[in-house]
Amino acid sequence: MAVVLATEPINPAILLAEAETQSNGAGALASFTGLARRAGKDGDTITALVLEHYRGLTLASMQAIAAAATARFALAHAHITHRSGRVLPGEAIVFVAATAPHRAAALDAVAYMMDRLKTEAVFWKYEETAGGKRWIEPTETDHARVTAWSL
Amino acid sequence: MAVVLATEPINPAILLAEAETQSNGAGALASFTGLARRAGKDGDTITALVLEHYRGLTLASMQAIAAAATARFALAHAHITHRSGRVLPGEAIVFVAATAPHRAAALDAVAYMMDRLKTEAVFWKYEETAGGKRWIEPTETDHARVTAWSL
Amino acid sequence: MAVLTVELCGRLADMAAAAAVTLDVAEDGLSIADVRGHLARTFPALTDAITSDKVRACVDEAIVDDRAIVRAGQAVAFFPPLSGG
Amino acid sequence: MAVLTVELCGRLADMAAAAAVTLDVAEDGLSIADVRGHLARTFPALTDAITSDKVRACVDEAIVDDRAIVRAGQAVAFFPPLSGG
Repeated sequence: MAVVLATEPINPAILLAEAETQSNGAGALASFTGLARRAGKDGDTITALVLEHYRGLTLASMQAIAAAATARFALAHAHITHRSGRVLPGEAIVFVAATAPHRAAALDAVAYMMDRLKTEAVFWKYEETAGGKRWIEPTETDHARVTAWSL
Repeated sequence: MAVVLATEPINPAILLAEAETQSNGAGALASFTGLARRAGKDGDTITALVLEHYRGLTLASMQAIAAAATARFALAHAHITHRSGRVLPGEAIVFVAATAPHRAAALDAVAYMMDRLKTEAVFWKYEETAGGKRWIEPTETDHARVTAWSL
Repeated sequence: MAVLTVELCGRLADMAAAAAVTLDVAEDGLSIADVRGHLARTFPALTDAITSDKVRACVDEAIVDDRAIVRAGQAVAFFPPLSGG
Repeated sequence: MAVLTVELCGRLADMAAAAAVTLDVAEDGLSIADVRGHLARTFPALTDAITSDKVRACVDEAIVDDRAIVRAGQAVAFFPPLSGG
């Protein structure tokens, strides 16, 4: 398990290569990268996505999610790297990867980790635009997705 | 859309970096890498996975799958690179990526492309072991998965 | 009387125009409910948010309920809905 | 009479111990059903597979059914179940 809170830009390609070396003979490696958008919902230009975290609790919340995914999907390896601070458009906000013997487990684990990160990882974030800050909170869909995993 | 039939080893990290540059402002990038196993179901050592393809039909079958995923999930970009020939344990057999505005579409598109590749891409493959060749065919689960997408 | 520092996370800091607030507390401490009430009175713009059950209290890096008692020296923070990923 | 080359893909080549087979065909061609019958008679080990509807026929890079007529010079191949990914 590799869980990193990064305050500098992250490189998904390098992280995927690392996850690949941690496959431990498992045949399936799934990943998800969240990239900072260039335009808001109403089309205005976003100059940055700014993420705030809270002390050690943020990393602990990420570790709990990676550990739960590892147990639930019998993963060979789980990886979460999450940015904090000012993320420029096109930069990666989050990279998640899972290796498992079969593809369904690896892909489901990545979806599961992303769904939980959206609503349970200790971050707050806002889009910075010419018009000011716009705080982003999970949508109803985000809440419904994370609830579905506990049914 | 990028679809490649590769007869030499492929590098998933480089392919993910390429897919990232093709995100076209979309916020979600999902990927799947299939890695050649080191041991068979009964624990014997696999010396190689050997894939055969058939003329232009193989690439055409991959292109049809990427195009269908692009249309179905409104992808910004779809990527499939598939090895043919002799793949050594730990090497990548297939790399699939999708970029989309939202994570569910990107992840579903990757699952969809993998499910269709398993049963519809024009390849045949066998594991090479000390005991000889062992041809691999899709399982009942593989067939059920691809059928589920057309319901 | 001693001083308790309360951190306001995410949009709460914008609402109060302050990332942290200090409160005087007696030696036997204050309940989280009392802290919420104090913040609502001090920062009217924060009232709706700070009295909502969607805003959670965190003491020394653990989420606590409104009956928890906090004393000077503890790390108290209020969390609006989390939003990672 | 002219010669038709038939490729055997995947495990079919192992079963026949040949990756390709040549057949004599008259100018008006042969149906795929006839080709299957010929292969079954020539390679008894191939009989079950080549007469199964799980093994598909491909002519000039298109999947065809058993009524399709093939002539010398066309690229004919038989495909056992596909297995990519």
